[in-house]
Amino acid sequence: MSSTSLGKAINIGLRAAMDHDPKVVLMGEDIGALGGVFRVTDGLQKDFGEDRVIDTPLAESGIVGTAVGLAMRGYRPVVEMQFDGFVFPAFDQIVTQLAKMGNRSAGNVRLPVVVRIPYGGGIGAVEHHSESPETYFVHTGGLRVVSPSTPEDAFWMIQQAIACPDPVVFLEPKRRYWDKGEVPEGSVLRSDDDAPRRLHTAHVARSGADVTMLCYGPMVRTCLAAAEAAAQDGTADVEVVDLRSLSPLDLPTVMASVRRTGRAVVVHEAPLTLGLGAELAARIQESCFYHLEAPVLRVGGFSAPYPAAKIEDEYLPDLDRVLDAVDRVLAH
Amino acid sequence: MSSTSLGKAINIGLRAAMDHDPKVVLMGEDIGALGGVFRVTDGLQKDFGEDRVIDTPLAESGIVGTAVGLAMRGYRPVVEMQFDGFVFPAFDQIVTQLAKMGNRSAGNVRLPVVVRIPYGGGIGAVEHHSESPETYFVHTGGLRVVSPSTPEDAFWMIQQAIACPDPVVFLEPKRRYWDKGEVPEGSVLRSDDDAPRRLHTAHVARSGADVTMLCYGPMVRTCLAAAEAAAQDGTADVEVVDLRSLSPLDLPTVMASVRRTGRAVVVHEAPLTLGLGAELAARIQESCFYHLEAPVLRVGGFSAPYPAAKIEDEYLPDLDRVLDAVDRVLAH
Amino acid sequence: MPDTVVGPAGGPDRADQVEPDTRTSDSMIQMLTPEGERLEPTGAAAEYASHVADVTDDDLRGMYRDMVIVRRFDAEATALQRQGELGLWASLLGQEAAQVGSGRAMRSQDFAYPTYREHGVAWCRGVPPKTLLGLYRGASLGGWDPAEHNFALYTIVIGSQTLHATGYAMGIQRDHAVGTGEPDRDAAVIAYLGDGATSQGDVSEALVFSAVYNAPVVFFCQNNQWAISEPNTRQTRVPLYKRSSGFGIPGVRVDGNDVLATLAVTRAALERARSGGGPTFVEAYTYRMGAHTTSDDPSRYRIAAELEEWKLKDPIARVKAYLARKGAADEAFFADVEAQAGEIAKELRTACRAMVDPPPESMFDDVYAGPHAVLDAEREEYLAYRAGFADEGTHA
Amino acid sequence: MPDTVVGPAGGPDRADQVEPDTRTSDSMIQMLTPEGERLEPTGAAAEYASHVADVTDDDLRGMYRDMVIVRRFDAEATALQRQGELGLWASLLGQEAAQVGSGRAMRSQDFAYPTYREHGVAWCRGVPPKTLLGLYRGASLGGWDPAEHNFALYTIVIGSQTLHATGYAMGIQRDHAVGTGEPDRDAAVIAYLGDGATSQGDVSEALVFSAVYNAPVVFFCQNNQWAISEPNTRQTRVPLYKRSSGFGIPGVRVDGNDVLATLAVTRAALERARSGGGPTFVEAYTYRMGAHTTSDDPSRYRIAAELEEWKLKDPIARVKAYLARKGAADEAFFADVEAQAGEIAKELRTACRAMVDPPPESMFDDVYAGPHAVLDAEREEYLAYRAGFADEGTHA
Ligand SMILES: Cc1ncc(C[n+]2csc(CCOP(=O)(O)OP(=O)(O)O)c2C)c(N)n1
Ligand SMILES: Cc1ncc(C[n+]2csc(CCOP(=O)(O)OP(=O)(O)O)c2C)c(N)n1
Ligand SMILES: [Mg+2]
Ligand SMILES: [Mg+2]
Repeated sequence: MSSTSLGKAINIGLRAAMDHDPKVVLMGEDIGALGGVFRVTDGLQKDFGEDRVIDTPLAESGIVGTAVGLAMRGYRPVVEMQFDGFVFPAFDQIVTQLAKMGNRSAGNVRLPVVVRIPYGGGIGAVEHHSESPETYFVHTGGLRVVSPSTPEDAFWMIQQAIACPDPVVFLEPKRRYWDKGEVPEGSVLRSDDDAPRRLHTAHVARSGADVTMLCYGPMVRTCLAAAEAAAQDGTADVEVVDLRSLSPLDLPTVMASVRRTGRAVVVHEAPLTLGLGAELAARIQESCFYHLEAPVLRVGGFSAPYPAAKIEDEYLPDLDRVLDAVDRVLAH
Repeated sequence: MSSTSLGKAINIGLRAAMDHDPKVVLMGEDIGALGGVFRVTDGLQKDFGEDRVIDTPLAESGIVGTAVGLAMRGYRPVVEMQFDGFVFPAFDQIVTQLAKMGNRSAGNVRLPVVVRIPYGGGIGAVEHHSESPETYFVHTGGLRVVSPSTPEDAFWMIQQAIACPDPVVFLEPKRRYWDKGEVPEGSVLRSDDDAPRRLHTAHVARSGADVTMLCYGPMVRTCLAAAEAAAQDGTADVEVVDLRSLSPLDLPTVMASVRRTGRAVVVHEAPLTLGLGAELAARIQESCFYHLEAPVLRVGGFSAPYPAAKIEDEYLPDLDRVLDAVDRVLAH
Repeated sequence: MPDTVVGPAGGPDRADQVEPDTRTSDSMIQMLTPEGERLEPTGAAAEYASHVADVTDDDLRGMYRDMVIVRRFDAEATALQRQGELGLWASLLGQEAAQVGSGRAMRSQDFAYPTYREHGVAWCRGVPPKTLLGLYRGASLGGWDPAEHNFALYTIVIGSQTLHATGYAMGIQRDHAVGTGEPDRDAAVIAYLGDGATSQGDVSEALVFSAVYNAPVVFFCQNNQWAISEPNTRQTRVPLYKRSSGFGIPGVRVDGNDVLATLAVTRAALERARSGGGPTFVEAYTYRMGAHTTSDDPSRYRIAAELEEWKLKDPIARVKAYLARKGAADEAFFADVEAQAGEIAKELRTACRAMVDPPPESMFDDVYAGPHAVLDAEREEYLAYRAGFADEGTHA
Repeated sequence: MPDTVVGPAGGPDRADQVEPDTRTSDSMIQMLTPEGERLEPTGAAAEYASHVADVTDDDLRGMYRDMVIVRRFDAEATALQRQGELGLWASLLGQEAAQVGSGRAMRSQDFAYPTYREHGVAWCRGVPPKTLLGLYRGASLGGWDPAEHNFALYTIVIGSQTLHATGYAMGIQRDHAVGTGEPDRDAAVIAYLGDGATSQGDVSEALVFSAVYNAPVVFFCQNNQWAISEPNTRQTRVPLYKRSSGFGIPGVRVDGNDVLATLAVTRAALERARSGGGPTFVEAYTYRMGAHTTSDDPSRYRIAAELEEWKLKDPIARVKAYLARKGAADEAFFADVEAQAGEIAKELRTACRAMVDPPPESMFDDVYAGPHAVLDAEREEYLAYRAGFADEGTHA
């Protein structure tokens, strides 16, 4: 164990996966000598060579499309989209090809492709560098979608995603790349039992009795801080559920919590309209209709393009907006 | 007035818009001599020439991208995606360029582009020809999204969409192209007052007291039939709301209905997970918490790729599945 | 750093960089005239002649047989669509030589990525014709195991398969199955595409990737003159075989109605790929003699005279004429081929009619390799709902 | 049927179709050597010389002035980023001649579509430098009115603007503002792109559309040798100016560090476009002398010697040497230019520091031109929420 940043944890996880399975190849723009703009692939080309850490032409559809072909030849490509806003040129390949192949081939073709996307805002970037595109992928059958919130999860989950026989969209909370945590460096995922948690399980990051707060990726830290603040205030005892997996959702964990607390708030950076909060609210009100003391509330980005960096803090859910929702859900 | 098919109603609406405004140009694959694979643009190239009805190269990103440029030069392009499944190569241009331009240019650049998409299943087609991609667009701030369900609405709404200064995704319920109805041929939309309804209003297609059924596009006919069946059965008096506009949603109409009935069912062909039903359920449980007698139920396609035609009837919500939901929502 | 098997070395580009061979032949390669005369190979064709020097009369009879069979079962499929047995059919009529010539150029270890029209290539890859019907009948979204035939599923989203082909070829490189000189080891990929497809961004990106990595892939573009209703002029203003040279990939135009020339040119391109020479773009100049699909009505956009003109260049007639003139086949042979083709068509008809619909719950199958709690729950609910019907009878 | 102003006539394609002129010059066009000697125009350069025959010493001094100014304010912006005043800056260092040469080639009615690095072009279009800072400061997503300067907003999604440019050019055709011969009426579009951008599908599609419609657009590719950390070899294995010929578009490589040659080549291409000659692809061969952006660390991927080599080809130094040698400018002139540049940089610094943040609720502005009930409600809720703070003070 050592204290490691989330970005580095993914780097170590990638290295472990590459050591473990020679079929794992990385693809992306600037992932070689530069190590990626966030240095997540730092040092890997040097150690594994240009055939396994592939600096690609500047064409995202090309990256995902060739990854499909490599996977058909038996490889396990892990592709990097440089930023969330640049996954859209690859959208067709992801939605019409990658997602559908297992089903349409009756299972004859499996595409173990991981699409890594640094996502979300809060880093003061120019436009197209702060998007939260998870809805587009969660709505698409055939994809799995996960997002770690801690270095330890990042380390294990990237390996689990790579080991998964299905395509996985791996959403990396970029503003948390520099968050530190303990990572069992030297460990390798040989079977799913090696990881502390299954890939598609949610994790109760903080137990609480009054309100269930559902979040993932970058918002987990925000929600934990809000929960602490609410506790200090004496406002409420908030349970924070780190969803970790967005497709599939770990609904048993979610519902068990809401049935206990009777109140739920969903928090994400993505625009409110048809953000994950919509699906969760719809499911909770259906599954927990008689347990709910209040409507499920949603805190999210607004249904507008991501704004200029100087005002992004007003767009993004922060401690205050989360606590405001806690107040409102308790007021019912 | 004359009895006209929905497809033809759009054709007449396009013609009226082109007569009215010389800046309206049509673009798409095979929309010229062929008149489009559904003949929606039939005869228009012959009458308006190749400069206004443009057969494009086979490249959807190119179609939308050049439409953006044409709009910047003062044109009002109406582009056709040949089928729902082929909008994805254009997704980047739609999401990162078309949707964002108004906001990022501080209103200096307006892009009155209409993206026409024949959508939905039920016509026995091969894969990629039966998709319901509305979630992808409704989740994207900066776009407007509408879908007519009748020839009359189709006739007016296409003209309203063209007159709109913002980009509009115009979803045409392809299995209903052959449905007949009265269309005021010869009418032209000169101002929004000419149309019987504003573009972004929902329409109560059938009044009822017991359950509110929310639907749009191809499902409206199915829901109306279900409502009739329920009435004949004596099961329930179902109110059918044809949403017409998906972004923005006409929430006042929705909530007014649900407050009266206390029960809501949302029906769409798109996959359940993060389909429009999710957003509507989330909003209804929040706005009508104390009016709801039962959870909002959703009936939709499954969260899997659209299946082979021989079994699509099992994938698509039909009369029985809608009625089953009515039974269940009443059972609470 | 480990050895790199792929592409040119990294490092700064220079104006004086060494350029790969990107010659384009200026004329169309032809070996059999429409009248069935074997041409003396001259000019550019000569360099390809060696690739078919080993072709015997028996081989030619085989190609003839293949072309007749695929035309026959293709016609049968069209008829089945008319009878309501298929939802749709995309006929290859007129493109038999392009498909059989290129299909026969492959070795067993090569891999093909088709569009939706490569029934002739499928035939060469050993995919039983009936297997092709599932997709068009609406009984399947695929129908065969790509790995069994080294023949990918049909691809409907125009151009996307060219990237898959390029990626597969990059895998071949990483498997060190290129340029070893071992005939059963070195492999290549052939990506089929249409003239319309050349406009799609994906196709250009496939040219970029394959050139940069020098991937063993052949882009085989059947220019059948039409993309549904749009003639070539809506996609390009120069001949399509020229498209690739600016990407650093040689392009060649072959008479796609000449099975021998197509075989030669494709063999040369595949051999170049297998031996480490990199990608090639082949434009097979041919004609879609039928409608785009059974849903299409070409009378709306093209004149009948055009078809009549192309009938004079029929890909099968010229081989028949050649074989007959040369005395390499007699009436008995031609009758036998017709009989076999008829037999195959009959089998196809029977197999099509016997095809059972997939069980509805199969729509949940294989979406994921393992459990997916949300979809699995939908499946359970669906099954329970269906079971309810069985118990109670239908509503309304 | 109305007259068609656009593109070649429809109808079936033929192998014998008439091909447009797609000549590519085999050498790089240069008029001023790195040492500042004016070359006697020979070969391909000669055909471009007429396009700068009217260039006076005064014009050259003007171009020199522009280049010094843009380099100076660009450096200032980099400094402002270091001081925390900007979130990011993409420096044009080294590309001044490519930008000023091409920017000055435009007529006022022409329209430019930049990437995110065209500060020199912006300068030529009259966009005040401070206006460029909004995006990089994070105070804006745009910053200027494109119609005011005929200069589109910066585009960050690589390649997408090339399609917008093509569409705009299609609009010009429909406005009958091409090929009329009226100098103030005929217009053209110039689309800027980088070497890396050439790999994007959108760029190839822009080549397809512009060729098919013969649209009046010039693709101006600044090959600055690098796409962030990737050298040209990751995008192509042949020189980039060759890319377009297979689309039916002539390509030309110009010394992008030679402002005169760039002016000449771009003028020729724009004039060709305006007069109805269709699109041209220009590769301006240059070098990104700085980091990709202020976030980048080039030492990780390129050697310092490369920069030293390119310093010898500096685009400003050669004009200075030429002017001085020719006696067309004296020390007073050079000092004056420096002073003016310093002044502009100072103004920029002041303006940057004075820039106020946009009001947070502006994030809801102009998303739609009219009402949008759902977003409008979010705005109301947001304002009410904010007002709550003003009343009660913040939580926690
Ligand atoms: C991305 C995409 N856009 C549109 C279509 C609809 N479509 C199907 S076939 C076709 C024409 C294809 O022409 P070409 O590439 O020449 O192939 P051909 O059908 O002539 O064999 C079109 C536009 C599609 N399948 N995919
Ligand atoms: C679609 C897309 N993918 C990735 C990026 C990230 N990115 C920004 S600049 C750049 C390199 C661009 O290189 P080039 O086109 O040569 O232009 P230059 O920066 O050298 O001027 C990349 C990959 C992007 N902006 N857009
Ligand atoms: Mg074709
Ligand atoms: Mg560059």
